[in-house]
Amino acid sequence: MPDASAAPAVVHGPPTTFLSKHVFSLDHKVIGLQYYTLALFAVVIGMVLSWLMRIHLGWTNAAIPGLQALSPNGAPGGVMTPEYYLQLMTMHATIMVFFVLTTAPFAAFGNYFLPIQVGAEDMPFPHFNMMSFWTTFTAFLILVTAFFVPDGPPLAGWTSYAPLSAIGKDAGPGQGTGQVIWAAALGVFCIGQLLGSLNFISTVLDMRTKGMTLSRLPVTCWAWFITSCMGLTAFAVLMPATILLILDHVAGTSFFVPSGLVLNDQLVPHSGGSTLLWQHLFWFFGHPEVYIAIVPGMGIVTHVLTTNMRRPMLSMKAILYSMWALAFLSYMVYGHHMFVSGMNPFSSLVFSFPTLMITIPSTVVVLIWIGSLYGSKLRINTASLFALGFISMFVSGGVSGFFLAQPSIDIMLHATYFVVGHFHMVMGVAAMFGIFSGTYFWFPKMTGHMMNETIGKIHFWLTFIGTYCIFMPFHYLGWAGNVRRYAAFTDDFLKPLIPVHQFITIAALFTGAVQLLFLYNLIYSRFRGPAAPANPWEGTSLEWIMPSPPPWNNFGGKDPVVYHDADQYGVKTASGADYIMQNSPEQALATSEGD
Amino acid sequence: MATTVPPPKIEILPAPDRPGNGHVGGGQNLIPDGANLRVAQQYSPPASSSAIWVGIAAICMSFAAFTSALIVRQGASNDWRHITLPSVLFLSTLLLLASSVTLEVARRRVASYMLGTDSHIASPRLWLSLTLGLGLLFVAGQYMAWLQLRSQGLYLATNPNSSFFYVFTAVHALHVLGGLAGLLRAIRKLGNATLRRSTLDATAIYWHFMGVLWIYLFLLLWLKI
Amino acid sequence: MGKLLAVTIIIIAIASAVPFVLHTWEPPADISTHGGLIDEQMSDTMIEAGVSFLAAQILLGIFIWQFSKKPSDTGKVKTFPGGAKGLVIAAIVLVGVEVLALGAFGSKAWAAVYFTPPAPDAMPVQVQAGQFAFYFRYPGPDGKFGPIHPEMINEGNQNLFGLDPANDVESRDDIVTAEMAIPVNKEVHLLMHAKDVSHSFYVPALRIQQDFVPGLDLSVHFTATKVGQYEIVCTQLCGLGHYNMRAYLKVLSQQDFDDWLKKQQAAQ
Amino acid sequence: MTLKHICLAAAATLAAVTMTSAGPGSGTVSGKITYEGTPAKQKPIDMSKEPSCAAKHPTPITTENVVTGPGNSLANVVVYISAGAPDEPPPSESANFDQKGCQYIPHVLAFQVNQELKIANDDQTSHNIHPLAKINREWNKSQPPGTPPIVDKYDKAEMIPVKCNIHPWMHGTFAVLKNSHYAISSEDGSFKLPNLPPGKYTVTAYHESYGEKTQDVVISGSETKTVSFVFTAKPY
Repeated sequence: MPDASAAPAVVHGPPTTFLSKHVFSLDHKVIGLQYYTLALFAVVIGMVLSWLMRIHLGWTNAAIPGLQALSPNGAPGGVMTPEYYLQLMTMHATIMVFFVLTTAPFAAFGNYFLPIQVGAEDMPFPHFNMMSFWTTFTAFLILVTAFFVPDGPPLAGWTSYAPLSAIGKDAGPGQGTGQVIWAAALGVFCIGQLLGSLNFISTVLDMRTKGMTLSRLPVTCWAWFITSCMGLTAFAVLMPATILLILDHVAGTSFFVPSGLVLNDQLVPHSGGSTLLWQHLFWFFGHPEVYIAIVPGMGIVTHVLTTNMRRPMLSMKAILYSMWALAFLSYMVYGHHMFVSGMNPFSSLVFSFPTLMITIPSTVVVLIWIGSLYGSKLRINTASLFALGFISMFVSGGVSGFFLAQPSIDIMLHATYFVVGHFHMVMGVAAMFGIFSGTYFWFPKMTGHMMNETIGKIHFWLTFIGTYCIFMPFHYLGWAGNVRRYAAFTDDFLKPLIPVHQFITIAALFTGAVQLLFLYNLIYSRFRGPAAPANPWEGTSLEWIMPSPPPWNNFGGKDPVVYHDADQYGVKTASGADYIMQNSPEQALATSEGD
Repeated sequence: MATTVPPPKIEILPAPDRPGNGHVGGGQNLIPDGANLRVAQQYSPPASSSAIWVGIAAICMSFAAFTSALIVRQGASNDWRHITLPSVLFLSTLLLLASSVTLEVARRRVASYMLGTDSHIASPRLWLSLTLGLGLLFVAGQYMAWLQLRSQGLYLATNPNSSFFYVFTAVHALHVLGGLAGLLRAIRKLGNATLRRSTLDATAIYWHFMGVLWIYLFLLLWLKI
Repeated sequence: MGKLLAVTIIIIAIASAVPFVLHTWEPPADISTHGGLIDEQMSDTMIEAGVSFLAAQILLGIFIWQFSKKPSDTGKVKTFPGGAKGLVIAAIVLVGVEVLALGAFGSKAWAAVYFTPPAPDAMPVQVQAGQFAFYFRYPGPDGKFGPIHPEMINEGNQNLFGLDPANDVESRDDIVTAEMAIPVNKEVHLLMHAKDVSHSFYVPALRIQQDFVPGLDLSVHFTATKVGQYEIVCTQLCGLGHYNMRAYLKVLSQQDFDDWLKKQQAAQ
Repeated sequence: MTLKHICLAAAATLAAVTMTSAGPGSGTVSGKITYEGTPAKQKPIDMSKEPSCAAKHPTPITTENVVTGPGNSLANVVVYISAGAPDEPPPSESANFDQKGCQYIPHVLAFQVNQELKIANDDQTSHNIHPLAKINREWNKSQPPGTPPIVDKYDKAEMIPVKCNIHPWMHGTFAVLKNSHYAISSEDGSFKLPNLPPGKYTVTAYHESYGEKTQDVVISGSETKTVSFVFTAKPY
């Protein structure tokens, strides 16, 4: 059993100055909020970029007012140039994947609630934790500077396939300085996430309070733990890749650029590099990254649902093992991104089967969720609505995996909007719903104020319907062979599809605008929302035993002692409550379940 | 110095039954469990001693990626020219290995100091500083190796083998510098009697790992696979 | 509100499935000999995926409808009959069998495309992808492609393949075109060369998509079975003109093809 | 007398000077550009990738890097005074470069250092203008249909190959020159450099495929000197 006296390696006192309280804080809670704010900034930028892209795709030669001021070369007279479209696309993807989907559900909520839920005063290495945020923040700044260099951001997409990404400015606008900035930003980002993962893992391993055995950890902790294990290995592989890419740019090495390439009738001064090397390194990171984005969401949704269903999941073990299986498989399947990349066709098959296998753990999780709904006393609130929406989105995005996992079908659907629809549904929207669910669920704890439920519900309904209107049609487009990453649709077989794009654009503008409700709710409730009780949702895990918001040292200096797992819902107790907090020695009289 | 260290009140704590807590590396053969040690009653959380392995795992992943890059790149085309490694590398390798030995000695001295059998803080500090010095010499050696290559006209971009050589040695040297920072920290903490066994152990594990990693890289670059 | 959510989910699920059922948006009709297997595979997968999609969404809807808590509800929570074990086993067995079947049949389709060598009498055509156009080369009467000299590539004078007819005899009769023409019902062996960055060769009607890998010349082979004009598009992000990178594929009768080739040769 | 007046006066005198130099006391260099040997056959350009442009050319246009006329005459040769004449301020009117039917018009555009350069897109498709400048700043801008012309200028003399990154066959040349004494040989290979004040000059003829040739010439008073250039053409 873990030792209760395990204190952080660096015990830090209460913050004294404004700087140490809000800026360079060692407090995991403040750092969590900092991550959340960063993600909020990033997601706004990313969303505006997607708006611009959508408008361009719907009405290619339409002048977008004000865009010329933003980028005279990118949008002469407000009409977006093809390269500017690709540059916006690259930045949209990079910002969303790294600075929203990785930071919000993992770094933000994880930082805030992981130490609390294991009953610790803080993470073992608060200084690393602080560095982790500020490195990530620096990475974000570096990335954004790409907008302000002469040729603008890179246009090679978030996958930045070599040699397009490695040759330099001759390959296209933004492929010089912009691409180097991009690579540098990612390299720095990796450092931040490695430090974070290190902290997360040792928090779970070593900082658990008395009685908090591994089997009693709330599912969210497991999700964050699994995610940090993936992050530790994935980002450790991306960083070398970015280093080599930068060297190809600035040092004239040839890691990724083969011989005999010709641009502008000039031989490219590189030789002997391997094009596929980048793809292998990138996707070895890239596929786990997808799960880094979604697994925390699965944890949050499970946590929110158990609380609101007033009953434990049918089998928490099944969910945990499934998440582990996902994490494990994610390293064996990255090749399915390269079916048509000229890999040995046999290896395509080798990668295809584990990819198909991924559907098994995913299905297990979904079935456990749905099965647990049966006979529950489901409470409908914004948090649970988004959690249920997550399940629906996860299913919708998941089934398209059936197609893309098969090389033979990938021949038709690779690099089409079918893929775009697939990953937006499953790692974009689903993860977002996880973030929303977590926000509505934990906001009272984080700020001490309740969020406005009415606005929250409106926000859910419009977002839920809106996102389906955006991303379902993507699948139809892909099915008809609509190629992705096109700045305009000039091909005869694509022209008939433009109306669909216009529909999507309208839906996107609408759904994006709806998010202003969320922003308003967030800001308004932060200051004007009614005061939140310690345990508004009648939850059992340790974050609910402390006041809202928690004091700087979480449990007021004395470590809680844990007697139960976090799933003591739907039980009969002397006090008449249908749940038992993890830290209460009280035993259930008899589970009120039939069996 | 030693006199400034207040002899703390001794109370025996049971060593908790989980990994870490000064039971890593050379720990066991120094201190029997539950022994009456100055350190035992304020062992650090084991966080550092398990985190160090987590960190090492991450570093291993990175160099695994580098290695696969090397293998793929080598097979990618026939422009691979094997470079003969600068002779100074053999020396710096020895230096790094020696530093591991001196660090182990230092750890024993620290232990015996904490045991109270040796009341002089000077000797452990000396051995730690020795390790630090050897580490610095190693980095200097790497730098000299680069100079030797330059003098042969082998630069970063000259051929893939030299590219990888510079990348590997540079990245490894950075990690070594990190280890040196750790050693400095340990020396400082030893000075003001706040050094925890687990801190020193973690630093030592990391430092030995640097040695192992270097041997691996050295062979990778030396054996013309 | 739970009931409303239940209804919404079910409606959305069904509405989403409708276009696939009605074939509102379809890939262009298959004109290749190997495409049949792929189409079969796609429709099989569509059925399995569609069923599991609808099943999951509707089940989700039903349970939300049934069990979203009414204020009055003070009853006990019940457990799903069969419990977790049933569900897990169902998931593993059903989905397991499903994906294994898919995988097995899928590999058959894949093998048909990639594991069969081109016929010895297949007609060789070389395609070079560059920013941002495809160019094609036919070996000419001597049946040999002249070597490519990258340093001699000059788009200004349309020496697109960097040929050196002055020194390479094979190059002199090579026929370079900007559109691809092939005879119907004759196997074509397509040799793929990338001039600058990664590109891809995608002809939906032909059920062919293959990347160009710089520094690594790949090849695909196929047989077109229907005369007509089709589009070749690039599907691998290759730069600012990516969206505009395309060429036309003309499938002609043997007679028309020979005439076309003569005409092109005259124009060289 | 305000500053304005001074400027006006200065301008007037300057104008006067140029007038006189352009007057009867000035000579002319004229001549013909020819080639020997067999030039490479100009290949037809297949624009099928860009249907909107292909439609504009019922008979496919050919490449323009070697344009010849009757009697071995060579067109599109830039003839200019490379030495002997003083650098001149740029004229006020702009040099216009059009993209019509996925073709650069003119194929060779000569203009002066710091002279305004206007690039227009008359097509229904996006173009990407990429002047491969070595001495000047290299840039690369796309121009969607219906957008205003790109306006730019070059501050150093240079022969700049121009290409469209979207349509690989579109190639042209910018000849950025120090003074106004230049001409581009016409279909019949003839050119004419008028208004040369007396002096010793170096005449340079530049052809995008055949490189450049120079000759010295002395102008004394109002005479017309004939200078001819012969380039050697290669079949491949």
